[in-house]
Amino acid sequence: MAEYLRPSSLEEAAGMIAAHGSTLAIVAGGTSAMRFAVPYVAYAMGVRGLGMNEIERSSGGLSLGAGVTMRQIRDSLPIPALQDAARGVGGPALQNMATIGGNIFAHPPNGDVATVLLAMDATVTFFTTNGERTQKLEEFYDSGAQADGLLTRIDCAAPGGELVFLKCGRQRFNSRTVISVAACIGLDNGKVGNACIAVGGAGAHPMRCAAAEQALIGRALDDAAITAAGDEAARASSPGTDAVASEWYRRRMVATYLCRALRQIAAG
Amino acid sequence: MASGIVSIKVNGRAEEVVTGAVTTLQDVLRNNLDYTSVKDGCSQGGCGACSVIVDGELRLSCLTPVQEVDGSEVVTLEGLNLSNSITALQQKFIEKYAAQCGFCTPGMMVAITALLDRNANPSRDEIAEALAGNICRCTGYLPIIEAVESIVAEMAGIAGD
Amino acid sequence: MTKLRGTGFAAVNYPTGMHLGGDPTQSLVHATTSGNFVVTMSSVDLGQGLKTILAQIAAEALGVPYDTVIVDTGDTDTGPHCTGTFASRTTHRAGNAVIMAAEEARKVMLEVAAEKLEVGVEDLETDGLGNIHVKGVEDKAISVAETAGAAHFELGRTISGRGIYLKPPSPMDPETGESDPDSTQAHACTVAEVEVDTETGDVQVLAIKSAYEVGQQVNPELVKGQIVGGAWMGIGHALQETTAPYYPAIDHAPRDFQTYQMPGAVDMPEVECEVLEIASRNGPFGAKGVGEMVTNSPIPAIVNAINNALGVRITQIPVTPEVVLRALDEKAAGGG
Amino acid sequence: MAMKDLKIVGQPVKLRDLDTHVTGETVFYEDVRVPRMLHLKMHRSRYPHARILGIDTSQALSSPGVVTVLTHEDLPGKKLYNALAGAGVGPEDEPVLAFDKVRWKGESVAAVIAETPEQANAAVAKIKVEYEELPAVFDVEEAIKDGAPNLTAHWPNNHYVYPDDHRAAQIRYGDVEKAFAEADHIVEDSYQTQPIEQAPMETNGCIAVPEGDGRITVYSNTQALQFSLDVTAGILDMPTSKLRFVGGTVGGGFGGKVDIQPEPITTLAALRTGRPVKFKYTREEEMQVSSSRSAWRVYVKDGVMNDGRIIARKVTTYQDSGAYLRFSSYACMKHCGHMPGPYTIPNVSVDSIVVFTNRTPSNAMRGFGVMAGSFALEVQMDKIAETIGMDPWELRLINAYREGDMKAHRKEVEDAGMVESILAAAEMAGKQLPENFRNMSSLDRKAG
Repeated sequence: MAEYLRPSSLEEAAGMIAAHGSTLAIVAGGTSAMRFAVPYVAYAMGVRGLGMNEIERSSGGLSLGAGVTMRQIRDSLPIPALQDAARGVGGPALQNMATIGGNIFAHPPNGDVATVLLAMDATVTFFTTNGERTQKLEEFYDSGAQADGLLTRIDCAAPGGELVFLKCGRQRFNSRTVISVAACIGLDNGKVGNACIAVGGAGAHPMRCAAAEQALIGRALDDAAITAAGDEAARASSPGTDAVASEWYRRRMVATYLCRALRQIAAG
Repeated sequence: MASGIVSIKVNGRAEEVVTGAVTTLQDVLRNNLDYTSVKDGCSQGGCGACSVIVDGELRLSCLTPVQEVDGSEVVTLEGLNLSNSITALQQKFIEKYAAQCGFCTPGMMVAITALLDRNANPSRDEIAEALAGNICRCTGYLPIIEAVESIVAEMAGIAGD
Repeated sequence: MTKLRGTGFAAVNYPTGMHLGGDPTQSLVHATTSGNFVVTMSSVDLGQGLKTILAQIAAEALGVPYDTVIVDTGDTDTGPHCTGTFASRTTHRAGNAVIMAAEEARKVMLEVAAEKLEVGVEDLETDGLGNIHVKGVEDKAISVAETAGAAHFELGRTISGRGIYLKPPSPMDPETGESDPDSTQAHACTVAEVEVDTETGDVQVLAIKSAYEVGQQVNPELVKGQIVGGAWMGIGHALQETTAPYYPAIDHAPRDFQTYQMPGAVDMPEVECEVLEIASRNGPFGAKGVGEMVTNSPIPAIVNAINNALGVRITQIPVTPEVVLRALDEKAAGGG
Repeated sequence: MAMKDLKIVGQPVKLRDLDTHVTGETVFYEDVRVPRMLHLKMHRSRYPHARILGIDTSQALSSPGVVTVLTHEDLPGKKLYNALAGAGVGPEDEPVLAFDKVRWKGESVAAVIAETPEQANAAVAKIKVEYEELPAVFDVEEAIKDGAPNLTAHWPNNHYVYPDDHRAAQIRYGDVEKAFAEADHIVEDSYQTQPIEQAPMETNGCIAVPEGDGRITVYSNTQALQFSLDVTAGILDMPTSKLRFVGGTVGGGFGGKVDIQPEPITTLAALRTGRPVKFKYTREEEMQVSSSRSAWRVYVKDGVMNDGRIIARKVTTYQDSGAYLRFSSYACMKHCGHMPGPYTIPNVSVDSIVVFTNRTPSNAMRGFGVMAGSFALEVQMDKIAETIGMDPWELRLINAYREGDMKAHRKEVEDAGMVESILAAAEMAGKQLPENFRNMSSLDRKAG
């Protein structure tokens, strides 16, 4: 059984991560780590005591401590897409525990909140033994989701357009994710000015979908453009098969749900 | 902090647990302290049968390291039984036949208590959503929802008097 | 987004008792000296309310108040044999065993009361409220408690009874299948209304309406509890539940409640039910069994409703969203 | 009609255990407090089909906290069992602990008994089993083909053998082939169900406690106490007088607790260690290892007249038993006897066949043997209605059995209520039926 470590500062936590490497599991809310990581490692490091649960707002943007829970997102954030994503994670007890930081590291197809954060072009900040390091969430995932320290903070600017999150699940609440989509679309004179599209459950981690974004930028948000974006997203997806849904179904739902999200935005 | 002594208050009583290794709150409550209302339905965070209240917040004790609740107040159904506020809810459960095998019931009682603490007048949909983390394999949920609706209506009636 | 609605129904029958019989259950009943009655069994209550209905049956057969009946079950050192709680058998088998034991105990109780009241046994009746009185003469009476005390302390008699119910085994003829497999049959007809999303394949059950014919109900609220709980499980079976999602392959078997799919509280539609009572000739007070068929009737009703909504013929369960979409694809391609 | 003059039967008295359910004071087997309790965890097969070349428990035995490890060599009695052997069902085909082969992924191989569950788990991982993987078969119709991988010599063709060497439980009533030739329509289809988990909220488990006088008390959540006691005594070759089973309050069953899986090995562990031993299935074991509801494949062929009368029904069913028999031969007979459903059909032929595949053995679940039959027949009834262009309600009412009708297994219908149930449901659904249908009853016709 893993030895339980309780760092009292970020420095101490970063030191423990550096010292124990892959033999250490980080326990924030515990909802994933306690089941999938802690039983297989020598050290479990609890970070709840480090706080990191502040929500700060500045000029429309947000700075979220990595320990902010799903419950806090539901209760305190004025961004419906994030609230919707948080609401879909487990039941009330789990939402009181699960953190936004944990969601970024969730095993696919989970990671609904992270999918929205990708569509918000969020950045993540790690506290390492060499100090703070900030990078785009997208880059973090693209570089293999390797953390060299403790994830402390997620920052995002105000959404650059209409932001919608949709989740495909088999139950209305507390459903394992089949796939999820988040789209942030800025319309400029009836044409798509900027598009930020993310898909969850369609690969090893939530991913931005540049091809779908390109299919929209500069075009009117009409049926043809929406269908094209859906098709691109499905093509770019490489989902897995599990007990809940097959690869075939997931790929199809990526297109279906992205189209629904975009139509919702088009309808205003 | 590294001493391995965890101090918690359970149902109003101060307790100390000595452990250096990861130990779940569920294990401590059920097996060290004999609070057997804390059921072990899955130990995976999937069924809600082990639900308890930590510092006023509903939690799954099976996924909570006891070290993470050091200094906290923990309430199990045994603790709720000590207050009068749950009696009316329990009576509604009995009236509505809202339990059959009874294994999920302690977790349900705790989850409903937490719901009513947050929202004294939940709608039917809010009640159903609040039960999303608590699985019942016997009743089909409807009698449970009806029991909660009925206690809500009764509370509203009392408040309106 | 297209959502299509459909209605379907199904009619089912369900046998009571283990197939082909040979599944006995025993019961012992005895009075305490203060007039309570202990029903001793080793039958198992799974939550369906076995202890409750056995107490009701015992109270009815003894003619004593329900609250004075204690059901002591669940210990093989003290309880006589029960084959087990399955096959919709316990109400019927254990219920009949309890009646037999209770009637024997009642006979002694009335004999003792007759001796105390100095009348004939045939002149006595119980009021179900704890008294035994002379028929038509309310005030010529003795309480059950006094009777029980007198039996023990004055007359040296035990107010007790033994009961068993056995449907003799009926082997199946290997060639023709000729046999007497069941004790009685219960019946149900369930109507399901569904809405199907043709883009996602999601099926939402909007309503379940059922008529159940279960013989005499021992406890109508417990019958309803089975019907509602069974409707939920039937919805799960019809749409979601499997341990082999890609059957016959064994891959991707669920390991937890996140991956084993069942409807949630909020996915549950209203369940309307009407219960008919056509007495079983051999059931306890005419009761049949209800615990199992409640899952059986919603399943084909839901599948028929989906087929009705979509104009396809799905013949497998669970009807997952993927099954729906593949059926629609096949239909669009001009297939069956 | 319902009985008159009942005082308490028929009344909605409250459920007896509810008072303690709502306070959490109900005592389930696991809530019994026992001092010095040990914990049992099972090492299980990783393969669906493999020959066992060797089992090495030495590292597990020296693992911290381990008291003992049990393999097939430690069994005092039989190595193979079937729970219904006492009722004459055989041959006994299932290893208590695997020895020559494993036949499904998750099969019990060796039990570790340790001071804590964590120590038992750690030792389970240290058991080394050398396997030679064998080809496996998962489809019922593939399994009974010539040349399919054979699971066991007990079942040379991977199917159960009924008396008189029949491969199926069968019904032969009237002459279906003649009737098919006379029928206006032939309606055929096949129906498939998948394995389903009973998923009681309380997983299977027990605590076996040595009492000092040579007896063992087993606190169990079995659905059948004496049955579990008898089977446990039989497997361990011990007198039944040495065992006491205590239970009766169970956290849900649905058929999932008639299996007698944890009790025998836990009782043996208590005998060997002289200490109380607990064996509780994890949720993952409950999902993967405990018996599921069988998958069924049902072929139905009906001969139907233009007026809606079904004059012949032929059913061929394959029940996917999984790797061992358990209660499948019983369920298949029940399935067979249930056909042709709640309808009076003068010519019926049924073959129901138990097939063995390399999957988790199946067993009882709510509606055992009947659920898949009802599913297949009632979806088939809609196909018949569509084929002949008849209202599906009328089709069922025309064919529903009446009191006194002869069933295919040659027993007269008693206590009939199918017609009344259909009519009541039609009314609830707002279905308008013609008057001659509305006036039907279960007493209105005796089949000639």
